[in-house]
Amino acid sequence: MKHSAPASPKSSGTSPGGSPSGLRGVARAVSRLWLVPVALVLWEIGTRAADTPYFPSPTTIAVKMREMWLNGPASRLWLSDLALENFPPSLARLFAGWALAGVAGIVLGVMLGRSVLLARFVDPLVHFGRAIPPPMLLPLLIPLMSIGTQMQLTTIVFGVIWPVLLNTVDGARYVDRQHMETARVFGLSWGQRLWRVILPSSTPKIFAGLRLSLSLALILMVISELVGSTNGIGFQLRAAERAFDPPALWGAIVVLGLLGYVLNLAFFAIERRVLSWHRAAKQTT
Amino acid sequence: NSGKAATSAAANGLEKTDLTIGMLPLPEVAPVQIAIKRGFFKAEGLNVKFTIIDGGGSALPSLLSGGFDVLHSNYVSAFTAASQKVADLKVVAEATVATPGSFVLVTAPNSNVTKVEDLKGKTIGVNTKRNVAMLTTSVTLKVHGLDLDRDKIEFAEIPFPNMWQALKTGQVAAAFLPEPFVSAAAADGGVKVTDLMAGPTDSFPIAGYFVTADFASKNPKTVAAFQRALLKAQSVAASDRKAVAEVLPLYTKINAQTAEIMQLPGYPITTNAVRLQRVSDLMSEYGYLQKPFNVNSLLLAGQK
Amino acid sequence: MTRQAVLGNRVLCGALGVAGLLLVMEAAGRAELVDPTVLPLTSTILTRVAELAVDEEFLVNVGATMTAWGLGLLLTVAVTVPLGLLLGSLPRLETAVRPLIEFLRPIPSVALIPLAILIFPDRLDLKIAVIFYASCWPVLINTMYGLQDVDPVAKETLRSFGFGPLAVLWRVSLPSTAPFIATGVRLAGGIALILAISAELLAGGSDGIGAYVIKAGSSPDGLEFIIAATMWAGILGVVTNSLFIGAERRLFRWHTARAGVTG
Amino acid sequence: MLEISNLTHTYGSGPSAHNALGGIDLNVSEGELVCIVGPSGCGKSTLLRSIAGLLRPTGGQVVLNGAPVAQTPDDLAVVFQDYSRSLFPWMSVADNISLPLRRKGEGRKQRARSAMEALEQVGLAGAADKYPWELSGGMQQRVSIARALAYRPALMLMDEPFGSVDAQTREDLEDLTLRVRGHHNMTILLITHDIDESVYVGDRVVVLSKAPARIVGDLRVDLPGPRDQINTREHPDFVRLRAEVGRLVRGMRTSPASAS
Amino acid sequence: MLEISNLTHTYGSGPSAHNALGGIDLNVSEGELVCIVGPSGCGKSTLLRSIAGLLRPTGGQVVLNGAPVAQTPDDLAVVFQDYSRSLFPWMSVADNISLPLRRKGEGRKQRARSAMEALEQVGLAGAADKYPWELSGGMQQRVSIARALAYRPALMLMDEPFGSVDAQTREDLEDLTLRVRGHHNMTILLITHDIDESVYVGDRVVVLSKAPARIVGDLRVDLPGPRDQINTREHPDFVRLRAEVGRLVRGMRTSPASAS
Ligand SMILES: Nc1ncnc2c1ncn2[C@@H]1O[C@H](COP(=O)(O)OP(=O)(O)OP(=O)(O)O)[C@@H](O)[C@H]1O
Ligand SMILES: Nc1ncnc2c1ncn2[C@@H]1O[C@H](COP(=O)(O)OP(=O)(O)OP(=O)(O)O)[C@@H](O)[C@H]1O
Ligand SMILES: [Mg+2]
Ligand SMILES: [Mg+2]
Repeated sequence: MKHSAPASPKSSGTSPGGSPSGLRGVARAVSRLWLVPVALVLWEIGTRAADTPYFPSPTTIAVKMREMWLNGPASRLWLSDLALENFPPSLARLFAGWALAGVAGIVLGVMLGRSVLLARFVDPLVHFGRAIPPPMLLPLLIPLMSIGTQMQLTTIVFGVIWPVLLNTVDGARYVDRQHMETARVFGLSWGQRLWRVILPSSTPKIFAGLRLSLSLALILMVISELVGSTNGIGFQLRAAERAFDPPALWGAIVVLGLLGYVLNLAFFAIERRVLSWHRAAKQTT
Repeated sequence: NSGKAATSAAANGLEKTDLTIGMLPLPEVAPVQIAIKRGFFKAEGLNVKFTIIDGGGSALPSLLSGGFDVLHSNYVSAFTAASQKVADLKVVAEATVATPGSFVLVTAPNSNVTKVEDLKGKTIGVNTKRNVAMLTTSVTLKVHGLDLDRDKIEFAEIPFPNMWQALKTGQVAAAFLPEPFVSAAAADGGVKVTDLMAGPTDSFPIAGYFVTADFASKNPKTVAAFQRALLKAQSVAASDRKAVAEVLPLYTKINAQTAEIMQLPGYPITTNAVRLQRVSDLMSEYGYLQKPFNVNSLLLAGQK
Repeated sequence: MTRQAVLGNRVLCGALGVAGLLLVMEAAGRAELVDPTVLPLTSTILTRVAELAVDEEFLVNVGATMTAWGLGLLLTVAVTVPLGLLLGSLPRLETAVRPLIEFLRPIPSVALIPLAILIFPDRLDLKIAVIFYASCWPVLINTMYGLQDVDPVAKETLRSFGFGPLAVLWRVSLPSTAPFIATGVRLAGGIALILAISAELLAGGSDGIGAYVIKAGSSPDGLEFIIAATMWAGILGVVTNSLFIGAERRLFRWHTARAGVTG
Repeated sequence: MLEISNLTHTYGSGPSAHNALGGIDLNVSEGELVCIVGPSGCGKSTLLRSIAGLLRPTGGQVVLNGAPVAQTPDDLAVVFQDYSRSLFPWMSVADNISLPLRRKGEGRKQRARSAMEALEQVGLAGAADKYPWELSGGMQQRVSIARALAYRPALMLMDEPFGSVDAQTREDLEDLTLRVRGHHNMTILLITHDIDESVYVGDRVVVLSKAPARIVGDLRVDLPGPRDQINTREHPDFVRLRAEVGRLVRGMRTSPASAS
Repeated sequence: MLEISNLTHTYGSGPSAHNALGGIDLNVSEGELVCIVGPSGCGKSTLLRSIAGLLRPTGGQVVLNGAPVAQTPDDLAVVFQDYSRSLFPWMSVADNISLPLRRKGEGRKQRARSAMEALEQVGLAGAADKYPWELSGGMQQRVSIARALAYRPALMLMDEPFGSVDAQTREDLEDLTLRVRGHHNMTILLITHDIDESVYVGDRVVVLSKAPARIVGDLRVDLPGPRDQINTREHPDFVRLRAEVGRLVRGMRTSPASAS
């Protein structure tokens, strides 16, 4: 690493010397994104050379996507009715499921991480649940809840909670002994230990889990829309598959990828803020 | 025995003797099992193995990539794929046509849906959208004067093994069920609303065996040998219910008891272009195909 | 047995936890909170689970699934850990590759399976490829996050003795990240199992738990077997996980001891 | 206030077991400042961790204000030997200090004031908003002292608290400790390697033997009046005591017991 | 061998920037042992890290054997102030020591032998198979000294290496350092807070001012013959030098510069 000095949390994020000039912003964007056009060109060349209907070229996919989702009026950001009908419900499911799983995963994770006894009783159940493929839950879910939102959310939560849970358990369990001892010695209350010591010290791991589960949530969103759904990106993906329409199928895949990229970018921004102490503290020059 | 098969294969001049067939674990493909069990394939010099698949549509890539040589698929999927030019397919043989009572619209006991007209504003369970289940259900609804959009009838995808659960818990008001699920539902109080294979869908062709056009043109003798053996088995199955019941446990979880009472599908011994065209025509009528599709392009030279 | 002995026994505690849940579920079924014709009684399912344990056909299927699982996971670890170390220690490369990674990560393998079949006609290859695609992410992300967690003083120590970046990576970053990577691998283990079965479910095949489930789905009585097979997926998850845990406990004694975690 | 009787501790078990404490008996009365010296690795930190309830000793017991210590007792502060790992890297220096004060029921403002005051006392007024990893070793150590002092505990355990600061700062901190102790009637146990320091700040100096640690000397320090860096250190009693402690510590290193 | 010219370093930027080194000029010739003393937080560790190439100073340069230091120079060993974090918890003590020896091309057996020897020298022969976290603070510090000594570097940088051990062990380690230095003609920079120690082990004592650190004194220590804990410390030159260093260090604390 060639950074001249560890940035303090206050000055982190922006480059030294205040706001980046336009030119530097461009340079940064280029350094971040140069591989994208390269990959696109390679993809185009590859698919054209292969010339199989299941692997349409990116341009074909783009045309199809435009036709499906981007032929609306400018006032709606060009989104078509089809897009407006399918994207928002999917996103709502995605966020609701992810948030629920995140909260539940962190809460349960801290409990299991800190209570050796509880962990002993519950551990097998956790790992049992973790290994069950979400699509195979159907026989258990149908009798217990109604098809639609309830079942979709359950599927998403069930599928994405594990990375958060496991990473939180790990983070909470392996808090530096000296930190826990300090907390004990100074008689920090249960809540203080949780909020001031255990959680901050586990945040790096929790964030790793949250980041993993964010992408998983997209995947589970698709899976949850495969059964009993009438709209959504996953529903469209399934429909394209059924209609043997590879460009539409790939279109849905690309949307998922783009969505994942944007979500991760946002997540990354938050993480940079929350974990600034961590980066700075662990930086070597 | 294998030595004999090899010599006869050489004598027949087969281009390929080892075949893999991808098929659903349904009563429809009983003839394949009969042919394997009774050595019909062997006699033709063929060594046939089968792989269980989950759906003709999702297994199609396997046919294209050479994972399977022959694919058992419902016509709706296959015709869609062919008309979309995703795959260049040929029908080797018809697998099944519907018989009365083998595909039924069912409701739970005590349901307030007793006739098709009651389905207004309701949700109907099908195993897969855009397949034979949804097509024949739509046709039946239309026959009864219902319109999907106007009467707000929806379809929900639910796998067959879970359909009864969904019916009993009221997730769907009615469900498309094939045999042996129909018999099982009836045994638990399920109510038949209507037979789906009547009128325009009477003796409706359900599924067939497909190869890629490329395979067909490269292996004409193998394909012919396969057809001969299969047709022999088809006629056994069509005439001898015991023979079917015998092989079902070999590749399905249908137990002997159910096998005896369930309604079997029809096993045609010819490939009938007119019959198949009916499927294609209904598909274009109901918007499953963007433009009319002539099934002749799927037939092998000898079938036209 | 004394209370101490019970509470101190990991296996026993776990078994008690499972038994407790099963009892509650059975009671709910018996009290008809859930219609037993809709969801079979827990005891019925358990009978099926036991039947499957001695069902040779099923065991062959389990073997097939686990083979794919093992090979897939092996490939994942062998490729992803070095890759994660590389990306974690070369920030420039990481920045360049990140858009691609973040684009690829959320693409559901269920959508990719039909496409993957075209490239991998062989079922085992397909399963391994799909497992790799889905389970590499936890390993990759955890490796990269773990690298950020390495104590800078430890790294500087080795640097000061004149070791190059590679040596620092190998001798400090890797061992101190190892517990974090292990968590990633453990996560990946679960995902790999899910994907092995999902691939069998979607692409079919002549063997594997997923193929068994498709077959069971051919009949209305199959539901119990499907649920029982699902239970087996869970049991396999518990078993493989405890293997991982056991290995971790051996390998990372230093990690546990430093955190002051007992047991 | 503190009664330790026949305290023993063994780390691990089997052939690799290590017997760290070999039966310690020690009484400390309220307001006393007891210094503990002994060879490196003898078991001083182990003793301190037992008193703090951070370690369950394998034998004997610690009684604090009449009650046996099982959990970490109330109203206790510890300055850890490994100070850098005992500060929370995710909090600013001021937050590190004021966090424990919540328990004392101090309000937000009051806490900030106490933290600032403690930081000034250790000469770090300017570092309040920094993070621990932005500080030098000695500064981190002073932050952890400030945290303990601001807490004003009834019992304070200090494990080589002044090891990483320069001579002048060290003297200031010694005097600060004495002053705070006087004001708030704290009981203090202080582990140190500096024999002069032990005599200068201690009311008593307890000398431990090599592992397994036993008490080989318990000297009362009766130096006149308020202590003072220049005069006290020149006092003949100081010189005598220091020599005596030195002899005891040194003696331990060559005693037959050390062969184990 | 070491030439430092106008070395400056500023941590961070903007209003929270901290100027740690304010222009250091220092030449050290081969085989010399230079002690560096200065108030806590002045910039000693920063200076040391710049020499080790672990930190890119914001100004000036460090030239070692004629070549400017950009990367970590060859044949260097550092004893870190934060010894507990510089030992690898996943390795036994012996492995911690023998790891750097790989770079010296020593064989497996030879490495084990060197490690054992170094451990014996620091009085930890019995701890070879333990893990760092099974050791007391002082023992950990000695392990990290042993690691540096076993490496036999041409240049050794020691940041308060004897801070956590008892007086007797400290003296032994001081003598050990002097002995090893003599045998292998090492150049050593040693940071310490103990003024006596700086005079006892140093050929020169360099005194730094408060931040931003500048050199305010550079005293040559010309004590006769091989040093000896009893006689040297009683030598009048020793007493004089020690007082002088003491004055310089103390002076710094009250100089106007410290108000910053
Ligand atoms: N990573 C950092 N970020 C910001 N400031 C730092 C950082 N490291 C050190 N400093 C500041 O630089 C100054 C000098 O630190 P340094 O560690 O060199 O002191 P030192 O002389 O070694 O002190 P001590 O004797 O206490 O170890 C201190 O005031 C400290 O606050
Ligand atoms: N976690 C542990 N596991 C095993 N042995 C340990 C552990 N902690 C300490 N010991 C051993 O116990 C003995 C006493 O350790 P302790 O930390 O109490 O020494 P100390 O007197 O504080 O030494 P120092 O002055 O060097 O800090 C040491 O020999 C050490 O090796
Ligand atoms: Mg100690
Ligand atoms: Mg320092």
